[in-house]
Amino acid sequence: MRTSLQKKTRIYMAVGFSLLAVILVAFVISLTHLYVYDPNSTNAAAKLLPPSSDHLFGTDNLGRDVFARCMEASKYTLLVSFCGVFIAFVLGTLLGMPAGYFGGITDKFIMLISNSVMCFPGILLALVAVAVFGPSLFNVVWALGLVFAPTFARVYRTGVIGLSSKEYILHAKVLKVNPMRIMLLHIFPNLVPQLLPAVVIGLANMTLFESGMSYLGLGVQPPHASYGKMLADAQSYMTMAPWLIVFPALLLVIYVLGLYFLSEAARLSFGGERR
Amino acid sequence: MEQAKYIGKRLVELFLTLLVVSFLTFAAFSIIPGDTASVMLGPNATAEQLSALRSQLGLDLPMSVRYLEWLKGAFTGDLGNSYAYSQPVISLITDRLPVTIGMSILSLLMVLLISYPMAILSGRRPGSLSDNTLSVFGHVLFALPPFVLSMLIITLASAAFGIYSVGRYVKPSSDFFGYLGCLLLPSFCIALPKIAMTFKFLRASIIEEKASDYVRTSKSHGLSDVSIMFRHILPNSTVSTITVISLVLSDILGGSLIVEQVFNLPGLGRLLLAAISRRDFPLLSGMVFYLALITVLLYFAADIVSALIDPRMRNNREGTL
Amino acid sequence: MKNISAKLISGLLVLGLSVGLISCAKKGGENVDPSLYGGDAVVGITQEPSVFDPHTVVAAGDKEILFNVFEGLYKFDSEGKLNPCLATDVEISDDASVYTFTIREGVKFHNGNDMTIDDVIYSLNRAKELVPDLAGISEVKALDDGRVEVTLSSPNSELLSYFTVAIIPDEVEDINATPIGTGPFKFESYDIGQSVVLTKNEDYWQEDLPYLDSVTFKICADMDAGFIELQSGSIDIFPYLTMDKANELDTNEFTIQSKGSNMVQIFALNNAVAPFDDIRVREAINYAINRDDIITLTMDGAGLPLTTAMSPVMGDAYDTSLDGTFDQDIETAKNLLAEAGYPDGFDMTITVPSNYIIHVNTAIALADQLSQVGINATIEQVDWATWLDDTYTNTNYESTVIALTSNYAPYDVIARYQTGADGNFINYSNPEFDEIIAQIPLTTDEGEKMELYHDLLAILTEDAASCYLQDPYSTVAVSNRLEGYELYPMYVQDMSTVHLAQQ
Amino acid sequence: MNIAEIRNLSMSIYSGKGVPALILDDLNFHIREGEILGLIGNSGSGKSMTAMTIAGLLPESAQVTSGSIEIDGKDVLKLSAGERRKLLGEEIGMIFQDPMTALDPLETVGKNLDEILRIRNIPKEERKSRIISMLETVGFIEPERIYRSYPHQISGGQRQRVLIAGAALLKPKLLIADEPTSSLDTVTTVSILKLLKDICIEMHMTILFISHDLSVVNNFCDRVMVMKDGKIIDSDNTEDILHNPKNAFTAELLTKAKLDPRSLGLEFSEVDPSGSPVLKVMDIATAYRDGFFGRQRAKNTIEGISFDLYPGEVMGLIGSSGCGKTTLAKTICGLLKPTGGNIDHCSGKVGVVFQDPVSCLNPMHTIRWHLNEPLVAAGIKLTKEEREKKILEAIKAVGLEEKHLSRYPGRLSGGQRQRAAIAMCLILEPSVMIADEPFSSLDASSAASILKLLSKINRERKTSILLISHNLRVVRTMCRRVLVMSRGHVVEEGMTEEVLKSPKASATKALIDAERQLS
Repeated sequence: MRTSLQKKTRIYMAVGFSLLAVILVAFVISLTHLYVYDPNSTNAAAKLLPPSSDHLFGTDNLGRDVFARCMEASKYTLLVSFCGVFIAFVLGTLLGMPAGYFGGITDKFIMLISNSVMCFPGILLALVAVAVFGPSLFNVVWALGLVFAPTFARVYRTGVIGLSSKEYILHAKVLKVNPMRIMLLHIFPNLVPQLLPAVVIGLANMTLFESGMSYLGLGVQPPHASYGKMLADAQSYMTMAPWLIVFPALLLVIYVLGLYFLSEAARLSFGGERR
Repeated sequence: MEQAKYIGKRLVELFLTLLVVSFLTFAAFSIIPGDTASVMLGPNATAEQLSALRSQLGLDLPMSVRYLEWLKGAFTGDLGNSYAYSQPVISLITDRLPVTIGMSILSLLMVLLISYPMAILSGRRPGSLSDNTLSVFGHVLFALPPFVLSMLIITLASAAFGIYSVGRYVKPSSDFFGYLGCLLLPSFCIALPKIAMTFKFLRASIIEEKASDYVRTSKSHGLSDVSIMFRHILPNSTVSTITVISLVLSDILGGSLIVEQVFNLPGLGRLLLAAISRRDFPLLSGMVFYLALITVLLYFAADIVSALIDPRMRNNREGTL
Repeated sequence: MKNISAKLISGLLVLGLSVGLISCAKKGGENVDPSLYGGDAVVGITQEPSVFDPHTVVAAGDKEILFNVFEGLYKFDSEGKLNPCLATDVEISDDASVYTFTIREGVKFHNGNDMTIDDVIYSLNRAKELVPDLAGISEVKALDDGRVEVTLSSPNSELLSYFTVAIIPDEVEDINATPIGTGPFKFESYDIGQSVVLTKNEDYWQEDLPYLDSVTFKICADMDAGFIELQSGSIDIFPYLTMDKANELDTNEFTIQSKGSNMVQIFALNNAVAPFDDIRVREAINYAINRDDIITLTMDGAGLPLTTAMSPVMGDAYDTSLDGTFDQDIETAKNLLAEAGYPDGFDMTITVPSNYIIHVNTAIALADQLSQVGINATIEQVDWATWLDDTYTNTNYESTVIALTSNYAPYDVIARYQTGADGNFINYSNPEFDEIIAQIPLTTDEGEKMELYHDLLAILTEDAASCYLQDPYSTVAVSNRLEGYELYPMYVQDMSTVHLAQQ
Repeated sequence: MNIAEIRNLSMSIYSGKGVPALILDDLNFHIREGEILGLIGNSGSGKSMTAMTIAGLLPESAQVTSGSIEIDGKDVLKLSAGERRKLLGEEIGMIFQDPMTALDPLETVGKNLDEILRIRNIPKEERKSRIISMLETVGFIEPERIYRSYPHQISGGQRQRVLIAGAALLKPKLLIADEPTSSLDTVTTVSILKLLKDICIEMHMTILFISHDLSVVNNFCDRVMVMKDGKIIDSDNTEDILHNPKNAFTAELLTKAKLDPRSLGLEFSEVDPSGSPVLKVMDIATAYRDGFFGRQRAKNTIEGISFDLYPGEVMGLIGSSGCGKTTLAKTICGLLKPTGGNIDHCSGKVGVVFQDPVSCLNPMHTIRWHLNEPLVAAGIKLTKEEREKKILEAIKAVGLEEKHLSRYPGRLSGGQRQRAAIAMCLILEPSVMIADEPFSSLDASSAASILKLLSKINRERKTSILLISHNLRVVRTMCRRVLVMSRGHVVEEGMTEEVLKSPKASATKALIDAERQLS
C-alpha cells in the first residue's frame, strides 16, 4: 500500500514537472528573444498561415506569429499567477493565522469578513474590480489576489486550529513566547504540508481565472498576448484557422494540468490519500 | 430543539454575513472614482443641474444614510433605474435570471448525478484500473477552462454535426423543455470541471470513510459491501463533501457568467458585461449584490442540509458561513 | 461585446442622421406578382437597441431599425440620392433661406390616422429643438393647400438632407414608448436582449410595398455568434460580416453584398497636444503607416484607402487628386521626425474603445508600423462610455482610432473640422479652412460648391490633420431564400424591398 | 468441546508487485466452549489479523495461503462470501478498540444496532424490543434514551457497551473482542471487563480477547496465548503466564508492562510544610465558553479549587477521565483564564511537561532550537557561549547527550522525546513543574527512567512537582500529598498514605478498586 502510494506520488510528480517544463521552456524563450519573430509584429502578407516550418504554430489574423505569441502569453500567465498567488498568500496569512491562533472574537470577525468576500462568486468580484478600476495587468493581479485570499485564510485557519491543540504549541504558550513568533516559527513550518498543495492549486486556479478574464477582454491588454485573449480572438476563425485555438488552448491546459498533478503529488507525499 | 437552536444560530450568522456583503457591495461602488451625477448628465451639465440631480438621487446625503436607503432598496427589490436601460434594475435582473439560474441548477444536477457514480465506482477499489482511469480523466477535466470546453463543444456540435445552434434560447414560459434543451450543453460545459472537482473530493472521502471503524462494525454485523456503501459510507462522505459542493455552486454561478457569453445566451453574464462597459453602476451593484445573496443563501442551505444529515453539526461543528 | 463593425460607432458621432423614405416610383408599379408577398425575415444585429424616439435617437444600431418605421419629407435611396417621400416636391429660394415643401396626400400613420400638415409642423418644430442640425430653422408655417414653408435663420443650401427627419403624429405623447410613424413596417415589440419585431404596414402609401409580413431584428452577442446563427439558418440577413467570414459562406445559400459605407476610419491625432501640434510629426506618422496593410489586416482588403477626411463614395465632392499622397515612406518619415526634433522617435498612447475589434486591431497594426520609425506606441483600451466621455467629448487623449460616420452629405462629413466645432475632437484649427467652409451654405451653384469641397479636403491633407486610414466596406450576407435586399452606403437596413425568393 | 479449531493457518498480504508479506505463520490453536482466551502481543504481531481472518473481514489484499478454520464444526474458509457474512453476528460477534468511531455518527444508537436485525428480516416492533432489552442487559438504566441518542451524545464507556450489545444481540457462540478497553480509563475498563465476563457466563458465550496489555488479562482470561511476528510463541493458563513465564519474550513483555515504582528506590526532597508555598491556588474556577451566546459547557469545567504547593513537594492529582485534571493544569500554567479565583506563582516560574511524547516537540525544529526557545521567550540575554553552555547543561541533566541536540524529534524515541521536553522545562529553572501524565504513553522501562529523572530533579533542584496521573502506584510512591478530583471539584485531599488507605469519597474508592482489579 505504502510503496504503491510512493510510486503514484512519483508518477504524479514526474508528469506534473514534465508538463510544467513545457511552459518553462516557453517562458525562457519569451525572455531571451531567441525566436526570430516578435510577438507583436504584424504582417499583411502572412495572414492566417497554417503551421509550417517558418511559422511553427501558424499566424493569426494580423499576421502575427502564433508561436511567438504563445511564448509571450506564457510569460504573462506565469507573472499573473505567481504574483496573484503571492498576494493572496500574504493576505491569507495575515487574516487566517491570527484568526486561527487567537480564536474568539478576532476569529469571528476575520472569518465574517473573509466569508463575506467568499460569498461573491470569484470571477464576478475580479471582473467588477477590474472593470471599475480599469483593465490593466496590475489591477488583474491584485483583484485576483483579493479573490483568492479567503481561500488561503481558510487553509491557515483550519491548520492553525488543528495545531493549536498540539502540545508543543501549548508549551510555547506556557513559555509565553511572543504570539508572532509562535505563528511564524512554531506554527508556520508545520503548515507547509497543507499550504503547498493549496499554493500549487491556487496557481492553477489563478491561471484559469486570468484566462477567463482575458477571454472577456478584462485581463492582459493588447497588443500583449495572453491565452484567454488569444482564444477569444481566435473564436471568429474557429473553422478557418483552428491552429489559432489549438495551440494556446493546449499550452493553457498543459500548464494547469501540470500544476494539478504537482499539487496532487504534494498532497499525496504529505498526507497520503486522506485529505 | 437542538435543531432549532442550530438554525437560529446560523440565521444570526446569515444575517451578519448579509450585512457585511451588502456593505462591501455598497462601499465598493461608492469609492469608485468619478461622480455618478456627472456621468449621467454628461460633460455639458451645469452646476445647478448637477446638484439638482445629486439631491434627486440622494447623493448629497451622508454615506450612512445612503447605505441604509440602499439596503432598504436591496431587500425590497428597489435598486433604482439602470443608467443604460432606463429600466428598474430589479426587472432587468429578473428577466435574465431564468438563464443563469436554470444553467446553475442543471449544472448542479449534472455534477451530482455524474460525480457520485464516478466516485462510487472509483472509491470502491482504489488503485484499480477503473479508479486510475477515472482519476486521470478527472484531472484532465479539472484543467479545462469552461470557455475552452465550450468552444470545443460548440465547434463539434454546431459546425460538424449541425445539431446545435448557438444563441438559440426559448423562454421557459413558452416551452419549458425547449428551454432546458437550450441550456443543456452550456450547463454541461460548466459542470464538467466541477464534476472532476466533486469527484476528487468525494472519492477521497469515500476511501477515508471506508477505512473507518463504523464500517468495520457494520461488516461485523453481517452487512454486505453494497449496503454499507449506501447506508453508511455515502451519507458520511456527503457530509464532508457538502462544503465542497457549496463552493462548487458558487463557482458554477461564476462560470455561467462566462459560458453564457460563449454560447450567446441572454443571461446575467451578458447583462453584467454590458453594465461594465457602460459603467452602469446601479445595475452592476444590483447584480453583484443579488448574485452574492444567492451564494450566501446557497451556503446557508448547505449548512442546513449538513445539519439535517449530521447530528454532530447541530451542536458544535463550524458551518460554512 | 466585440462588435466587429465599425459602423456601430457612428451613433453619437453622426451630426444627425434622420429617417426618411424613398418615394421613388421605380419600385412597385404595374406588374405586381402576388407570390412575392408574405413571409418573415430575421436580421441579425449586434447592438442592444435603446432609444425609439426618432428625434433623439443617436445610436446607429437604433437608427437602422427605425429606418423602417419612420420617414421624413425626403428619404435616401440605396445610391445615396435624396428622393421626395412624405413631401412630393421642394422649392428652395435663391438665397437658400426658405424651403417650401408640398406635402404628400393620403399618407396614414400606423395608428390609422391621416398625416396632416399639423403633424408635419409639429414634427419639424419638435425636431428643431432636439436635432442640433435643424436648429437653424426659425419658422415653420403652413401655406394654403398642403404646403409647408420652412424659414431658416441663416441661409443654408446644404439642409435638404436633414429633412429626412421623421414625421410623427402630433397626438402621440411618448413616441419612445409607442413608436408610430408612416414607414413600411410597424413597431410590434421589443424584448430586451432578444429582439425587436416589426410587422407589415398594410396601409403603406406605396401600395406595393412592403412584401414581408414581419421583420425580426435579432440581437446577437457579437459577430461570431451572429455568424453561427446565420449559418444555422436562424438569421437571414447579417450585416456585420468581415470579408474573411463572408468568404466562408456557401454561395449556394447566401449572397454577399459589399460596398463602401461612407465611413472614415481615422487615426486621430490630438492637434492640441505635443508632439502632435507639430505638422512635421503628423506628416511623419502619415508616411510611417501603410494603409493597404492595415486594410488587409483589419478588413481583409475590403476597404478603400483614404488620405483625406472623405470617402470616395461621396462622389463629386471627393477629390481624387489626393489619392496616394501619403504612400508609405519610412525614410521621409524619419527625416521629418528628425527635423521636428525627435530623431529617435517618442512614446505615445493610442486610446481605443475596447468594444470595437477593428479599431483595436488597427491600433495593434499601427503600433507595430510606428515602431519602424522609432515611435513606441502603447495601446490603452477603454470602454465605450469612457471613450465617449474622455476621448471624444473632453479630447483628453494623445491619439485614438475610430470610424466617423455622417449623413450622406459632404458638408456633414467635414463640418467637424471647423475651429471649435462640436465634433472637432482632434482640435484641428485652420483659419483658411474656416473661411472657405463658411461659404458653402451660401453657395447654391453645385459646381462651385464641389470646388470648395476639393479645396477643403486639400487643406486637411496638406495639414496632415490626422491619419485618415480607410473607408471599410460594409459586407452583408443575405440568405438566398430572400431577394431584393439593397445595401446602402450608410447605416440603415431597408427591409421594404426585401421579398421571398421565387422558387 | 472446542468452539473453534484453527489449523496450519497462514495468511499473507500482497502489495504491488513486491513479495507478499507473511502476516500469519502456521497458526494452530483452538478455543474451548465457554472460555475466555486472551491473545497478547505487541502491535504488528498479527493478533488483530488473526481475529479478522477468523471473522472473514480481511482486506482485499490479504489472502489465506493455507490451513483451515473450523467454527462449530464448519470449515468457514470453504464457505461462500454470502454464507460467511451470515456467520457474522449469528455465530461470531465482534467488538473493537476505539468506541469513539465504531458507530456511524449520523445514525442514532438504535439505528446503528437495528441493521443487524433488519438484514435478517425481523419485523420492526420485534427489532426495537429486542434491542432495548439487550441495552438493558449491558447495563443501561435508561435503554430508551440511549436508543434515541446519537453516538456523540454518550460517553466512551457507554459506546463500548452499545457495541457489546450489538455483538451479543444475536447471541453468537464466539465473541471476538479486539482491544476493547485500550482507550478507556481504568475505572471504565474494569466495568467493561466485568460486563464481558457476565455476558460470557449468562449467554454461554466464548470470548477471544485480544490485547497488548498484560495487566487486563489478570482476573479475566482463563488462558493466554502470546503472539510475535505472526506466530504463537507461548500458550498457557493465565496464572502461569503471569507468574511463571516459560518463554523469554513473555517474560520481557511482563517486565515492560509492569511499572513498579517501589523497586526503583526513588528518593525525594525534604518538604517543609510550614514554609511559604511556591504555588498558591485559591478557589479557582474555569469554564469553557461556547459559541456566540457564551453558553457554558459543563464538561471539563472546574470550580472552587484551592491548594498550596510547598517547595520541594511532589503532589499527586488523580481522577477519572473528564474530571477536570487537565483543565486545572492548563489553568495553573496560564493556558486557560480562570473565571474566578486566584493563582499565585509566588515569583517563581512554572514549567510543564505534557503527556504525549509524539506531539510534545515541534517536528520541524531541532532539539537545540527547542531548548533555545524558552530562553528567547523569557528574554534572557546571553552570549552565544553562555547559551550553548546552558543548553548543554540542560540536555545532560535529563540524561541525553550533545549529539541529540542537532536531531529532529522524529529521530528520537518516545522516552528521549519526553526527556527533551523535560529539558526544555528545566532550562528556565522553574520552581514548580506540572507533569500531566508524563509517562502514560511510554512502556514500563522508559516510564521508570522518566520517574527516576523526575525524582532526581526534585531531589537535586528542590523543584516542586504537581504530578497528574491515573496510576495509583506511581502516585503512592512519588507523592507526599494527593488531590482527588471528580466532576470538576476536589473531592478529597490529604497525605497520600491516608487517602489511599482509607478513602472517603466514592470517586477515590472507585479508582482504588479499579487499580486492584487490574494489578
